[in-house]
Amino acid sequence: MGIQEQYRSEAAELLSSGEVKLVIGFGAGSTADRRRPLFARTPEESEKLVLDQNCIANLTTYLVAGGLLTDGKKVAVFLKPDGIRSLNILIAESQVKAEQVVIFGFAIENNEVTPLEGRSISDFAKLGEKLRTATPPPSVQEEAERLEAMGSSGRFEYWKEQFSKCIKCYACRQACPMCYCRRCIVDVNQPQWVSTSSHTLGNFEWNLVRAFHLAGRCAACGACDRACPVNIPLRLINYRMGKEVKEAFDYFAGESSDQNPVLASFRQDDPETFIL
Amino acid sequence: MSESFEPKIVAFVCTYCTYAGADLAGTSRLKYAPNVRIVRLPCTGRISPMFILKALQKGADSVLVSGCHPGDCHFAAGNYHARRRWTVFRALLAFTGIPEERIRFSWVSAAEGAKFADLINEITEETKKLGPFTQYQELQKAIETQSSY
Amino acid sequence: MIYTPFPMRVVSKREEAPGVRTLKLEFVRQEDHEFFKANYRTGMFGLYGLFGEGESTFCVASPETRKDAIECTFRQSGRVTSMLSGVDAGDLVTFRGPYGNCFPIEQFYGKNLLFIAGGIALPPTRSVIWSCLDRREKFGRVTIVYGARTVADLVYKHELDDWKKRDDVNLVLTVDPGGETPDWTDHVGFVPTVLEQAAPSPDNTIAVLCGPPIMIKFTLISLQKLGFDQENVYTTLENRMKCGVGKCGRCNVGSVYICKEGPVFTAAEVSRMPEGDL
Amino acid sequence: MTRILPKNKLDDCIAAWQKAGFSVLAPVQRHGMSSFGEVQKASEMALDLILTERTIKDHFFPQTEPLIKYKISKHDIDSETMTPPERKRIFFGVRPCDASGLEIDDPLFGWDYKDDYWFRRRENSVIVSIACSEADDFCMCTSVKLSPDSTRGADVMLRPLSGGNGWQVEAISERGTALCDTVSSLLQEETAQAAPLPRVDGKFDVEKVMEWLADKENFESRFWKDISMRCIGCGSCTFLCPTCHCFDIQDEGDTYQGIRRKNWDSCSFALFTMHTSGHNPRNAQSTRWRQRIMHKFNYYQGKFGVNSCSGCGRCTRQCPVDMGITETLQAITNLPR
Repeated sequence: MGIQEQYRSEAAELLSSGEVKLVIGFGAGSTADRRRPLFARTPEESEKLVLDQNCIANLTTYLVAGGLLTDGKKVAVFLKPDGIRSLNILIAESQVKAEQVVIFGFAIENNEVTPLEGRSISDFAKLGEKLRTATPPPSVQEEAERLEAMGSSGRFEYWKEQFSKCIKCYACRQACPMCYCRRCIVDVNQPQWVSTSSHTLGNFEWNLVRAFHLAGRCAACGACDRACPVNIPLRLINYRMGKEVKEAFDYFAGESSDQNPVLASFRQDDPETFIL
Repeated sequence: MSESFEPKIVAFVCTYCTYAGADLAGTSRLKYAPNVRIVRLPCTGRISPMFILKALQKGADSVLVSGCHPGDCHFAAGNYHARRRWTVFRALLAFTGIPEERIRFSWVSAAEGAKFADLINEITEETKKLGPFTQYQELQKAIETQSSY
Repeated sequence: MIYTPFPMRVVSKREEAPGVRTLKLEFVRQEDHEFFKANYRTGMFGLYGLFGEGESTFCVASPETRKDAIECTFRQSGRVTSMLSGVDAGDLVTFRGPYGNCFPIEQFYGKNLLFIAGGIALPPTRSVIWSCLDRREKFGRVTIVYGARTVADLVYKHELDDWKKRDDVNLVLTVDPGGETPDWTDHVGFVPTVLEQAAPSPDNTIAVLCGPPIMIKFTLISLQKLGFDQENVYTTLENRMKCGVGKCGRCNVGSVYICKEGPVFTAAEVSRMPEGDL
Repeated sequence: MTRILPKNKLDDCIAAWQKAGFSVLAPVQRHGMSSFGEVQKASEMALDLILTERTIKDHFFPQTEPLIKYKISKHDIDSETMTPPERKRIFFGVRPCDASGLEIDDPLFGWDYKDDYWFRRRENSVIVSIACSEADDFCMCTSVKLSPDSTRGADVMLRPLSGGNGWQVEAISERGTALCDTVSSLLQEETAQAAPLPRVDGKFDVEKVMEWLADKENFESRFWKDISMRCIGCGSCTFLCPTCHCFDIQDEGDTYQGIRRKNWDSCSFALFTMHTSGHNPRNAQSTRWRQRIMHKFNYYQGKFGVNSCSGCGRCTRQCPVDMGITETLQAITNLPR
């Protein structure tokens, strides 16, 4: 039995036994290579679940949306390693209770889908350690290094061009599982901290604030980057922030579900080379 | 850079240490560059990165953020939290091309009036060398004209 | 140009109730005033604003029979109304309008009038009330039923006193149970209940109803019980607006643009709107 | 015999138009995104794109636009209304769907109160459409009664020649005729076959959809919840739509001065309709999606006699969760009746 069939039948069992109220997985999309989030509420609906190398979205976004878990019931969700990382972060930030989530873990390597062992987040402790030492995608790393080498005015020009494209649709925020604030700082108008206009200056503000709020909280799933309709390379900023917290504080976001969030904790001997 | 450029420096300081330090500099009749505008806040932990961005947008050429030495925070740990935040925020600014030389961080205690005066002089001198921070100011100017569309 | 407001000078500010204020505004420029005089009809609304804060939509509380100034009453709640609360006589604010439709007051001639208002919704009603009282001879009996949560929350208290003294107006005042003061001599109870007790006759009568959605809902039921036809009940709807001129796309209830086809509707028209969009 | 614009004359055309005082905008691929941008040479144009990621709407209704500049003092307001520049522009290589989008929005911006910010730009622009030679899985113009060579909203229609080395030229409007006249010496009279149009399969039955939407019973249908469950409420479908026109008006500045601006807004956002009291008529994402569909295929039709969709398919193409108008209308078409 392939992994897709195995997970389908397990999902059907969980639903028919009432163990979970909902299975969040993937279904067929509008084209042959697109997959879309699918919500299965009955064993029959779980027959429509699809699992293949095109299932790249991070479905943890739905766990924090619209009070889904407020009734205390369980939900099953299909997660790749980056999804498991985000779930770890959400649990560490007390947004999700570990016992409410059943995980159908899978990994995609060289277009092969392989199952990940375990159904509860505690089963994935080893995965966190493994991910910490994994190398980031070379394309991201190389592009970030190219920018670093540019010098500050070159980088400013680069981001000015990129941010000038931003239309403030906030797809990056909406797609991100970590952007669960009930009222985002850009939606606060007394005072209006972040300009609502999508001119380059306002776009700088928004993109810097977004990146800062995700520093040390990003699971590098790439949802924001994929969601961006104007192709701003948000992955580069996220990568750079991840690198910073790792180098400065030896912190890898989403490594485990009992981490202290990096910007909500400190060590007395944190580095401070830049402070006069 | 022409001699006439007088940089604007905005200093976000905590009230318990650095502000008291600045006060001491004043009462000790220490002379320091008049280019700094001090914004007093309860604690460095209260200094949001938004403040820094807004200061740059509104025409600051350099920003100083200063508070109590580690271990001296009036609220026990505000400056430790701030330190982590600055580390990250500094990296973010640097990566997006906002020159990190323009954002300075320091610890100045209530007893360090002389350090405060020296620091301001030093930042003023260095900012003079850097010249005005035009990148953000140009963006600000751009939004005041009707789009070319 | 389309989104450019008129500058207005604040003549006076009056505290109506906790957090509720009335501003009296006069036009700074003669031509703006002429435009307003030529176009304003009771029921229309405007966008009141302050540069630097934005604009906020509320009705023009003064009637079409008194166009020398604009009165507006609002509760301090968001960014704009908070700042508007802070202005003083002599300050400048802005006004954009008048927009929307109006009460067909000529069609009310010769009829009895029943006004029902709840809380802060007296101002839109008040503008109709004065439009009629200023031409009192054209109408039959006039009954006003007005209720608020507490005595303190009643707005336009001085006018309530005036109306009470008039013998050509029947004023029924009420406050919600628990909202009365020891010296309160009027009714205690919710508007629909008090309305049913007062039992005005539906014969040849037009009802004008303004209030919070929940009050409207129950008052409409009471009016139906009393025998009012939905076509003879008028009400106003309010939604968030930005442009006021049917462009920005947010105020519609179903296919109806409140800013252009409203804010005045008959209960019959409202009943045809999708409830899930109100 | 038809009039032909040979591809190798395009540079001369641009030069002639520029000499006549026009700026020429065309599809370009810049900074990792395709959109309409000003060009000096034909080589800068990306005419092979099926469709630019951004629409030409951006150049008529910009994402952020200053309306009024103000200065405040206690007893004085100094305000200045800002108007868009009167710049003559040619949009070259517009796809028929994008061109129709402009015409669809005209009645809205002209309804009673005329929005000069829109019309000033409209009046100074000439739209030169190029019929499509390729379509993708998301194109759906034929489903909304348009086609890969529909002339709606176009001033000049160009149809690619089968050899690929030029276009048949057809002036549609007076403005288009005038534009063709400025380059008449560059056009040739020839007999040349136009390339076949791409096939765009019908994806839904818009008549059936409109009928279903018009039925009041369906407003509260469970359908809306089910179809929009995965919507994450980002505004990308609305912002990339050639006909979506919703906006916000915001003041931006400090205590003493600033600018009142008109910014794009989206019915997908919860804050769009939220009252200050906290009451929100469209409180759930499903009600917001319903508003979008109803607005495009029912309300707009009722007001202006046209559906507010030109079938470009961007909403589906760019959706992070693979939603879009096509899927919803397909589902409505297939509902049991």
